Amino acid sequence: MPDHLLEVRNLSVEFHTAAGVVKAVRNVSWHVDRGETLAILGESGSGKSVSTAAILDLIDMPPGRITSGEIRFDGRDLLRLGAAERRDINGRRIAMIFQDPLSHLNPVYTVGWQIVETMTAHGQSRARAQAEALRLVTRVGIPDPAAALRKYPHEFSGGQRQRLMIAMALAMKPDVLIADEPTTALDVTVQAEVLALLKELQRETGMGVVIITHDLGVVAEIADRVVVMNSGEIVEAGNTREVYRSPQHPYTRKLIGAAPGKGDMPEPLPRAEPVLKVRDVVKTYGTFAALAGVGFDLMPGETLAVVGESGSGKSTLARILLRLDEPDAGEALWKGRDLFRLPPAELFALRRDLQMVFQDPTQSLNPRMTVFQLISEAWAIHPEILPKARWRARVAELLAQVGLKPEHASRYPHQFSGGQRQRIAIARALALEPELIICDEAVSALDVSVQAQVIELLTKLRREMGIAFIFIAHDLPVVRDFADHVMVMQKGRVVEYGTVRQVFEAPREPYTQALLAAGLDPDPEVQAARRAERVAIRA
Amino acid sequence: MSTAPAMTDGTALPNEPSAPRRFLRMLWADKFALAALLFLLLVVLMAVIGPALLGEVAQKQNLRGRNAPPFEWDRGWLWWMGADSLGRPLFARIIVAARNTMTVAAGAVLASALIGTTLGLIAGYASRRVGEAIMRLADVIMSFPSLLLAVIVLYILGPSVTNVILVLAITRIPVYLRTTRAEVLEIRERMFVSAARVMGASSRRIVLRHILPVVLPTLMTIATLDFAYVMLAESALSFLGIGIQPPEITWGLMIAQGKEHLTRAWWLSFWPGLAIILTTLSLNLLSNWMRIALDPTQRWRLEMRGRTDA
Amino acid sequence: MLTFIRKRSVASLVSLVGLIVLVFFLSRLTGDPTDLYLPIDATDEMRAQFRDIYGLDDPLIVQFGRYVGDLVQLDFGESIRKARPAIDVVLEAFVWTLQLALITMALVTVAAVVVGSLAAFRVGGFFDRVSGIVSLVAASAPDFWIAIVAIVVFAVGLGWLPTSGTGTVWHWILPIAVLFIRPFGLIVQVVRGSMISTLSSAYVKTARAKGVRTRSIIFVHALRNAMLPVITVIGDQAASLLNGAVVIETIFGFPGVGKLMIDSILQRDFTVVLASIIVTALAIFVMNLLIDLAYAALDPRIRN
Amino acid sequence: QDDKAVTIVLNEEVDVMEPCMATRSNIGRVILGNVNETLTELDVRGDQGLMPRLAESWEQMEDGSWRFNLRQGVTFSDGSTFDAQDVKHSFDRVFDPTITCESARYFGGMTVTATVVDDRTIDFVVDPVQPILPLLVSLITIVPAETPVEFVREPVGTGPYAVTEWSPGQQIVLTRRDDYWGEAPEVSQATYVVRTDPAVRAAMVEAGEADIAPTISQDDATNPATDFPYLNSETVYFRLDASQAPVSDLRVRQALNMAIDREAFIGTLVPQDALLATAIYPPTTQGWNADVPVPAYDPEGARALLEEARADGVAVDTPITIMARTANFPNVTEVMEAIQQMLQEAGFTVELQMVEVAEHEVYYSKPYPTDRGAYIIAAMHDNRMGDPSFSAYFKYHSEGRQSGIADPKVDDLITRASAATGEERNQLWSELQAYVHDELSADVLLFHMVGFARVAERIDWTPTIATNSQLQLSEIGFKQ
Ligand SMILES: Nc1ncnc2c1ncn2[C@@H]1O[C@H](COP(=O)(O)OP(=O)(O)OP(=O)(O)O)[C@@H](O)[C@H]1O
Ligand SMILES: Nc1ncnc2c1ncn2[C@@H]1O[C@H](COP(=O)(O)OP(=O)(O)OP(=O)(O)O)[C@@H](O)[C@H]1O
Ligand SMILES: [Mg+2]
Ligand SMILES: [Mg+2]
Repeated sequence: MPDHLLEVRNLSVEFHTAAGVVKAVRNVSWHVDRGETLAILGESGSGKSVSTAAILDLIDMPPGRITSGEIRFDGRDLLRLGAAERRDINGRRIAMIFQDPLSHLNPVYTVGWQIVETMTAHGQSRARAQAEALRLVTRVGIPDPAAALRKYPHEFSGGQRQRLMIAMALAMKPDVLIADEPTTALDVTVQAEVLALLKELQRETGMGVVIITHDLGVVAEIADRVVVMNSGEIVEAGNTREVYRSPQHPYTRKLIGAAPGKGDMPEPLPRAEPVLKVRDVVKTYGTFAALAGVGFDLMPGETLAVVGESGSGKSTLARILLRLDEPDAGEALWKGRDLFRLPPAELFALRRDLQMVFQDPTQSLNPRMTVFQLISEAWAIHPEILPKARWRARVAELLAQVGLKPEHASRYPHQFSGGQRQRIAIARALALEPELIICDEAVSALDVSVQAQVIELLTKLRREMGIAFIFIAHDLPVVRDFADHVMVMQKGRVVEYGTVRQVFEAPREPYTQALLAAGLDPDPEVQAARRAERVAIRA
Repeated sequence: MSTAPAMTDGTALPNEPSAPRRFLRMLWADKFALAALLFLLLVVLMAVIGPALLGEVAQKQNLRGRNAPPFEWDRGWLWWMGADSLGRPLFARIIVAARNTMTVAAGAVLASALIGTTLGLIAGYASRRVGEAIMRLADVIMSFPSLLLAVIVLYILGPSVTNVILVLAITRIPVYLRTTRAEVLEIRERMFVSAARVMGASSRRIVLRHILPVVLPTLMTIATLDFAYVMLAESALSFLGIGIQPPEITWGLMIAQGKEHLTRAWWLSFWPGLAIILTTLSLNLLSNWMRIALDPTQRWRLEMRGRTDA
Repeated sequence: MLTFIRKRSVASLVSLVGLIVLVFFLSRLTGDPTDLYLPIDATDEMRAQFRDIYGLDDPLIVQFGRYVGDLVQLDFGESIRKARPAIDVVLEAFVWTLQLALITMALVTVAAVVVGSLAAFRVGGFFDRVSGIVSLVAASAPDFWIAIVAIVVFAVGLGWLPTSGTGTVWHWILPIAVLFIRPFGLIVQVVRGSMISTLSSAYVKTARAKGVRTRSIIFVHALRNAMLPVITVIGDQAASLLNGAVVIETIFGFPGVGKLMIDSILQRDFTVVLASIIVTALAIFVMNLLIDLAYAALDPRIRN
Repeated sequence: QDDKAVTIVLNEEVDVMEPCMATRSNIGRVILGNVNETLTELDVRGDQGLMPRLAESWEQMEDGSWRFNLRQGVTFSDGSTFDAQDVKHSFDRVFDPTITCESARYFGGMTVTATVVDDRTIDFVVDPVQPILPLLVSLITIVPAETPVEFVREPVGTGPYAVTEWSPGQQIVLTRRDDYWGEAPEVSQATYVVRTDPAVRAAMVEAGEADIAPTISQDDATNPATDFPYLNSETVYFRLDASQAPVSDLRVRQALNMAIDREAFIGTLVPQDALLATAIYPPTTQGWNADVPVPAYDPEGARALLEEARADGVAVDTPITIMARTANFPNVTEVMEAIQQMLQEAGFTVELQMVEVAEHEVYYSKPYPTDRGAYIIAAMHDNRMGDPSFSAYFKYHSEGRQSGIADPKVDDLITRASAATGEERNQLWSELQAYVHDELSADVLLFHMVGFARVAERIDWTPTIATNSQLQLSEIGFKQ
């Protein structure tokens, strides 16, 4: 048998929980060769993250346990190596980009320090490491890289953090890069740049890449082979093109069929009196203007998609509308009342109407509460919504709606996968039956089948209950399917606003045009053709 | 609604056992904590029935048998720890003293922890100005010598058990206050707190349901160790004439009395000292156990152990 | 930061004034020093004369006015017991206390942080169990026990160290060792508890994925995140040391501020009581300020 | 040279080193007789009574005033010569109203006028006439005439030693003077350090860090070769307040005396060498009445007396509070607890309260609190001066600051005895002792206490009754 760069054989992982053993990964085998890209596709919670964590010795054992298998790298079984040897491989030979960038960055150290450490930990001199860090941060497209190195993780936007993680992982030019959803928070232009960067490195160093993603476009763009996972098992594996063309397993078929961006574009609602009028919102951090005068109208039951460059102030806008941050100027009239000037008591009364799904699901769930407690807290705060006797049933119902199981109610957040957590957060927002939900990348960590399901649910709620949405997303196909209006942001400003049709079919701004052009098609052949085109243009 | 995506056996969960059973199982898994709990129950039992049972014997003086050394079994089982400088059996005295000791220690620790934590939560979560004011108050308490406070209380209010508790509680407030506030400052910035605010949770709810549980384990560590501190400090106050007066006894007082004989009759202060150490040790083992048992991300440590032991 | 320090100093000054008022009036409620200072068989004339010299026969408010008037000129008054300016007496003692407190806390911090972190690294492991029991016993053992036993063993028995006193470096070893014990035990526990949670956070995983050494995962990545409650408790322990370590001062004949304060309280030597409270309060205020700055230095999220 | 240096470990901080405060034991132990000398001194080792020191002789004049002839060729450590002017200044300074000198307390109710006759002669006129003035002047330390009136920190005296270092809280060093008028003492240098913990003091001598620890605890005094007991002139007693029922009843006071088994304490909680007290001052005092018996332990008798009083309507069940000072003497709490139990067994209702010195003082000295109720003060009294007058007035005269009784016969006896001299004086004091004790049962006298000193083996020195308050380095010799 030829030796692969990295090979996982028969890997099984279980977790211990109060209720019993969870078999998260079962007899998984795959391999990746030098210069090759393997994509792992699969349902949220199917064991993608756990199986790759095993490679880097990151599973907490206990409660986790690797019950079978081997991981061959460089002719050795990693699972049999000592701690020191694995440490030497980690970061230098095999590097990882984590799914959840905020919690995976140490909050009390500057990002520059954290990137440099990757290199100094493997014996590089500090001076060289610093120069390299600057280069890396520049390459992943962080604005003002020198200053960025001195900032702390919480001062970056979601997409920026993700890029910092990428920079950190690439620091040692590893032989194998494991990227767990590396582009979920990136807008498509940046996503394209990052993917290009990965490819370039791959060409330079012959790096093998294992990319976990649910974005078929990304798969089409860079993967040579795919494996598809479902419930801890590999259900399908093969050449990217073949799998797309002729999927064998029903799950794979469903996945491909669920790819968004194919439906009809909704017709905009008739103009009515807006529920929310936002005008000239300004927010600065120090001298940096995160929002430089943003304004828009939102009608009842309308979905406004906010797309735009990573770091353009989308999350900031959401936080400010909910008064989690104080704006420096501007107004936001909710049914005629200015949210920014409401006294605390009235604000509390309004809270119920405005809900939010945060970009970072892990951090937004209290780690000490069970899923049941997390969701039912809504009713504990607003008892008028639901009598206590019905809580349990309603939690089960909500969980089912977002594609989780009722028995998950007694688990704690850390026992879920990234996508599962995001769904818990959505269920929580729905529990309050609000009038407006701000979704900050609420579906970006979901595999397309679940994503479709959630979008369908949201659409239904919107129809039936007239819930309005501010839908922050970078995934243009989803936006196309779900939104009425689109607002494009760049550098703290609204650069374009219009109906979905206007924006998608006749974008005016160059940035919007670039955004649309950078979108990836799930079909590998289409993508290959575009790639060829790009190369031709450059040449 | 279309069909929910199949969640397969891989992630399916059997029903969990009920909470009390789970805790008992976790307790069983940590034998140290179990022993600690049993010891504490014993101390409480001593405190409840000790004075009624042995109060008489513990006061019976016998100058001929003064400073009788321990482990002379022919004197009778009550004397196995030896006798104090008035010939009273130490064993009986330790049992009888448990009540006063526990009253004072638990009273002072609970009062200071309660007040300190409450103020700390307010200082950390309320407006800047209120927080500042509370912190500066803490500074004042922190730099007010406890002995002076004791003398003042003694003069104004006179000696009593309540006043000992009062003095000790006041002096211990700042630790809890400052620790709580420091933690709150950090925790309030966490995203799940923002999430709760978005849901419209009142400040009280946020503080009590979301912030307090995170701070609590640290406070418990401090509080359990404060037990020892308070038990020893209480004897220093008795020295001033505030609080417990002979012939009433506490472990702290027994230690203080034995101190003069330390080089000749070590057992006089050794046994009550040991009682204090064991009590603190038990409280701490229990609070360490609780820290793990109450933290869902750590709980597996106990649950797993229970399993492998079984 | 400068404005923060400035604002804070003003606030602390207010606390200090409050403290002085509180101590001044409350302490006078505890009796007249005349009877304590003069011998039992002192004559009435002597008593009257004594009260006159020290202004004890004026109404309290007048005495207070006079005190404050002198205080703003940095005159802390005369110690009745020592017949010297109170501030001289206090500063002399405070220098000792400060040294003792600083050295002890520095050692305690280093040792407790190391031991506590290592214990948290393998919860329930051998090191955790042993260090747990040792630190808990340390935190709850009566300190005079340890002090006397240490003298009997190391000074009298083995003759390695002097029993007590202040002359040489050797004289510092036993007092510091005994002082070390209680805060060590307490802080080990706090560090351990705090570290258990931080060691299981996601960024620790990142560090592991980067191939960072275990040592720096514990002491660099996790520790700094765990330090918030730890430095608070360190501050509290340091404050109690700054208030004086009475047992140590008594047993080892260390001329610190703790025993001075107790003697002055018991002897109603109010000027010394006030002067020492002012001095220690200032030290505690400065320390709390440093701690608050340390919070911000440790955790960028609470800087604002 | 160096092996003639000694280290002395004291139990109490030296707050001020002011010569006029030398009657305070913590100060006196360092400077009295070492740095500063007095005109006369009491012989505590032999039985020579009052001996000359800076005065060579003295006599009482016709008018009752006293003339002292001073020693010649004496110099102060600052080089100046000692003469009558210095003596006058020393006395004036003690009585100066701008400072509070403790030595003045012994001259309550007297005015002392010193007149310089010539360089070597000085007269004292005392009003009223004071028969024991030569004894009293043994309390006044002599300082140079140049000494300012306010307290000094560097005492200058005529003694065999001079203060060469004082680091407060750390140590005091006295160095032998070469130009001392008398015989040069053996000890060349003495270092004083303070340790408040008795076990540490004992350990220091044992470890060779100190040569003399004048007070160690009974428990530590285990080595007969180095540890010496000495009667320390302290007497433990219960002061009764006869103005308060039920203690106002004689039978109750007698019962209190009979209910305590004093013997039981000796050798247990109180050192073996302690004596049972029959007066408030030690047996070495002038006019000691050896016939006054120690009250017999008789709980039945006490109970009977109480019943008798009850029958007469005395409220004998009123709870009586014993107030004792914490750390007043070794084992004070235990002794009090034991006595409490003894009294309870005899039918008293007794509570015990241990209080700190300031609160103790509230009840101990007049004016007593008006709402004091029935109480007993446990206290310790020190009279090392060899004359009852230092105790009697304060403790028993109806005007006495700490007196619990008001009895005309007592008042009269005290007034007469204080003015009398010679055998008559002794007679009157004897009579007072018997009357107060046997007839009035004015208080409950317990023990003449014993202290223990630990002395390094190389040192030739034994403690005396004065060791509590004075430790003359010149008395220290070296073995071999
Ligand atoms: N500590 C744990 N305790 C119990 N179960 C766990 C734990 N960690 C993960 N799991 C379970 O293991 C399964 C696999 O999780 P994993 O994170 O690998 O999913 P994933 O495929 O990466 O999903 P996503 O795309 O949503 O990130 C999930 O069902 C999750 O519930
Ligand atoms: N606390 C802060 N301090 C300083 N700068 C901040 C802070 N929070 C956000 N910023 C900056 O504000 C800008 C907008 O951030 P925001 O999180 O709103 O971006 P975003 O549009 O949501 O981006 P993404 O799509 O990457 O999540 C970013 O450039 C970020 O660096
Ligand atoms: Mg995942
Ligand atoms: Mg964002």
